[in-house]
Amino acid sequence: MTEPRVANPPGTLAASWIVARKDLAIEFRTRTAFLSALVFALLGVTIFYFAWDATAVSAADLAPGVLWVIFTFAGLLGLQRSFGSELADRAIDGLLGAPISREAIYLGKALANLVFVGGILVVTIPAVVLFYNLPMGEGIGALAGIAALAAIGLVAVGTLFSAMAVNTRMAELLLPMLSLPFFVPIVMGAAQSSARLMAGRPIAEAWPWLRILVAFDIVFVTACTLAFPYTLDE
Amino acid sequence: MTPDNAGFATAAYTLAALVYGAYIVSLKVRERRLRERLARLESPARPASNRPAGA
Amino acid sequence: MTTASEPLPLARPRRDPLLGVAIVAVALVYVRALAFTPIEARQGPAQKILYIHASAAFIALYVAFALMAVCSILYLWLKDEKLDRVAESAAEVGLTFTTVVLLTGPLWGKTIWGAWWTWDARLTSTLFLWFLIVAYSLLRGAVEERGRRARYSAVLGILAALLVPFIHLSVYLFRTLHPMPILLKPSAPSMPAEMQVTFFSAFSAFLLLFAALLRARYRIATLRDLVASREEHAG
Amino acid sequence: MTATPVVHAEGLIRSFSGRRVVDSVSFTLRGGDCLALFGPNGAGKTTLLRLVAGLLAPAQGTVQVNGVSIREGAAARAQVGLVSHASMLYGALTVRENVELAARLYGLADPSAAAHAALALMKVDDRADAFARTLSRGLQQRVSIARAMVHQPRLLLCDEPYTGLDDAGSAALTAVLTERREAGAALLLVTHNLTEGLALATQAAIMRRGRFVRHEARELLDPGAYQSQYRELAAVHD
Repeated sequence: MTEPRVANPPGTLAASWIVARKDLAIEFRTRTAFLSALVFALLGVTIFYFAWDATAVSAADLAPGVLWVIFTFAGLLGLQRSFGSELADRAIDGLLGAPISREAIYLGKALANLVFVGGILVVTIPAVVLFYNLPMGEGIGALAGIAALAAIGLVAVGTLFSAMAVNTRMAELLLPMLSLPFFVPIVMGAAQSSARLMAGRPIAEAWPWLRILVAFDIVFVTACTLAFPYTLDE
Repeated sequence: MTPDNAGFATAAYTLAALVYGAYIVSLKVRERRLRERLARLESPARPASNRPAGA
Repeated sequence: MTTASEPLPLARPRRDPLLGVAIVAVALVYVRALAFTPIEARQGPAQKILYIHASAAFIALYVAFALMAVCSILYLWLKDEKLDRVAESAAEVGLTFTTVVLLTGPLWGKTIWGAWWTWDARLTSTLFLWFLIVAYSLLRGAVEERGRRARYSAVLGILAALLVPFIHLSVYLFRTLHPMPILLKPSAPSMPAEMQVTFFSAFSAFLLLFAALLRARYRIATLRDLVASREEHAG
Repeated sequence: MTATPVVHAEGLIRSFSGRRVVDSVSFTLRGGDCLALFGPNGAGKTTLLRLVAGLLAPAQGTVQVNGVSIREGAAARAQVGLVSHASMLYGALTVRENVELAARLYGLADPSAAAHAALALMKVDDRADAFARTLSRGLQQRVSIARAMVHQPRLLLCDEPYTGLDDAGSAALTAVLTERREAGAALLLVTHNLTEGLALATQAAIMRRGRFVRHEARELLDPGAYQSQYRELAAVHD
C-alpha cells in the first residue's frame, strides 16, 4: 500500500457531530452522571416544595424560580464531568491532532451537554407542573421555547468554563464560581418569562425577557466558540 | 429639615480609609517579601560558581 | 538565557513617590469633604458619602474593569506577558475599589432609602462585578503554568466584560430605585459649585490613587514572575 | 521522491513559565527517513513531539508537513499520526469504537474497514469489542498505535512506542513502522533505548535541556562509541 486511504477531513459541523456522538455514546454507556443529575433535580423540586408556606406564596409564584434554580444546579453537575473523559488518558490530544477545527471540538462538546441538560429539563418541567399543580395548557409550547433558550445559554458558557476548570486545581469549586454569575441573566430571563406564562399572561408580557435570553445566547455562543481555542494547551 | 446622620458619613469615610490602607500595607508587605526572596536567590549563588546552576 | 550576572537593583526596597503623592491627595480630599464642604440640606452629612462612593464606583467599573477587559483582549492577540500583568493588577486594585463601593453604598442607602441594601440595577451590577473579580482572582490562583494562567484569565476577563451589561439590563428590567446620576444629566446641574469642586477633586485624587496602586501591584507581578523563573533556574 | 520534505521544522522555541523547554530545534525528514531522538528525562522530547504534531504552538519557529504549516492547515494535521505516553483512548468506548472515531475524524471513506485493518495490523482485532479501560497496558498501547495508524499517516511521531509491549506487540510495531516507511512515510522516534532507536534510524539526535546537542546521519556514527558518548552527555547533571 503506497497511497494513503481516501480521506476527506470533515467540516466543522460534521466534525462537531462526530465529537457530540462520541460524548453521547460515553454518556449513554455510563448513564450514572445523567441519572444522578436527574435525581438531584427531582429531589430539589420536592425539597423546595416543603421549604415554603403554601398559605403565603402561591404555587404559580414559586414554581418558575424553583424550576430555573434547580435547572442551573443540575446543569452544573452535568457540565462538571464534560471534560473528565478527555483528560483521563489525554484523549483530547486525539481530537486536537485530528484535522478538525478547535471550534468543532467546542461545538461538539456543547451539543452533547445540550442534550444532557435538555434531557434533565424534559423530566423536570413536567415534574414541576405536576407537583406544583400548575394550570399549563397551550403555554407548554412557549415554555419549551424558553427552556431551549435557557439551555443554550447555560451550555455555551458552562462548556467553556468546564474546559478551563478541569485544568486547574480545585476544579469542582471553580466551575460554579466561574459559571454562576453568568447564569444570573439566564435564570432571571427564564424565571420571569415563564412566571408570566404560568400566571396565564399573554406572551407579549414576557417579550422583553425573551429578548434578553436571545441576545445572551447569540453573544455568548459566539464569544465562547471564539474563545475556546485559547483554553486549550497552546 | 436636615437629618443628623453624620455617623454614617464618618463610618463610610473610616471604612474606605481602612480598606485602602489595608491594601496599601498588603502591597508593601508582598513587595518586601519578594525583594527579600530575590536577594536571597542572588547572594549565595554569586560567589559559589561562574556557571549558573540549571534545572 | 542569561540567568545571573546582571546587578540587581530590583532586590533593594524602593520608595514610591507616586503612591505618596496619591495618599496625600486623598488625605486632603478627606479634609475638604468632611470639614470644608457644606452639608446638603435634605440628606444631611451622609450625602458626603457620595464623594468617595461615586468616585470608587466609577473608577472600579470604567477604569479598572475596563482596563482588565481591554488588556485581556490585547493579550490574546499579542501574547505579551506585560498585558497579562496589567490585567491582573487592574483586577486586584479594582477589587479594592469595588469593596469600598459595596461598603459605603449601604451606609448611604440606609440614610436615603431606609434600607441597607436594595436590588437595584447599579448596586447589583457592582455586587456581581465584585463576584466576577473574586472568581478571576481565584482562577489565577488555581492555574500553575504562566501561559495557561494568562490565557484562561484573559478569556474570563473578556466574557465578564460581556456579562456586566446583561446583568445590568436584567436587573434594570427587574426594578430600579437608584438615584439617577445627577452630575451627568446635562439639563439639571443640581449640585452647588462647592460640592462639585469637592466631587471632582475627590475623583481626581482617587484616580491618582488607582494609578499608584496599579503601578505598585504591577511591580509585584513582575517581581513574582522574576523570582519564579530564578527559582526555576536555581532548581 | 518529491522535492518537498515530509516534515521540516525550523528554529522551534517553546517555554513554559519562562523556562525554555525546547530551544532552537531544527530538522528535516524526507520520505523513508527515521529520526531517532534520545535524551534524558525532562530534555524536552515530548514537548518537541507535541510541537511537531501541532498540539502546541511554538513561541518561535515553524513546522511544515508536506509544505503546509501544521498550525494553519487541517490538511497538515491529516498527514500526522501520534503515539504518545498516554493512550489517548476513551475508557468507556470499545476498542473498535475508539479506532473508528479516529477514522471518522480523519474523514476516511470506510471507517469500520479502516479500523479493522489497523487493529489487525497490531494484532488486537480479537479484542475489538472489549472496553478500552478493561485492556492491559500493553494491549492499550497496541490499540493506541492502531489508532495513530488508521489514516496511514505520512509522518509518524512516536513517543516511547515500545513501552509496555510484549514480544509479539514489538514485532507487530516494527513491522508496521517498516511498512509505513517503505510506503514513503517519515518517522520521528523518541526513546531511551539506543539499540532500539538506532536499529530503525537514518538520523540520530540527542536532546538535552531543549537543544539538539548532537544530530547526525546514522551511517556516520559507530553504535558502540555513540552509546558511551550518550551516557556521558546524559549523565552531565544540569
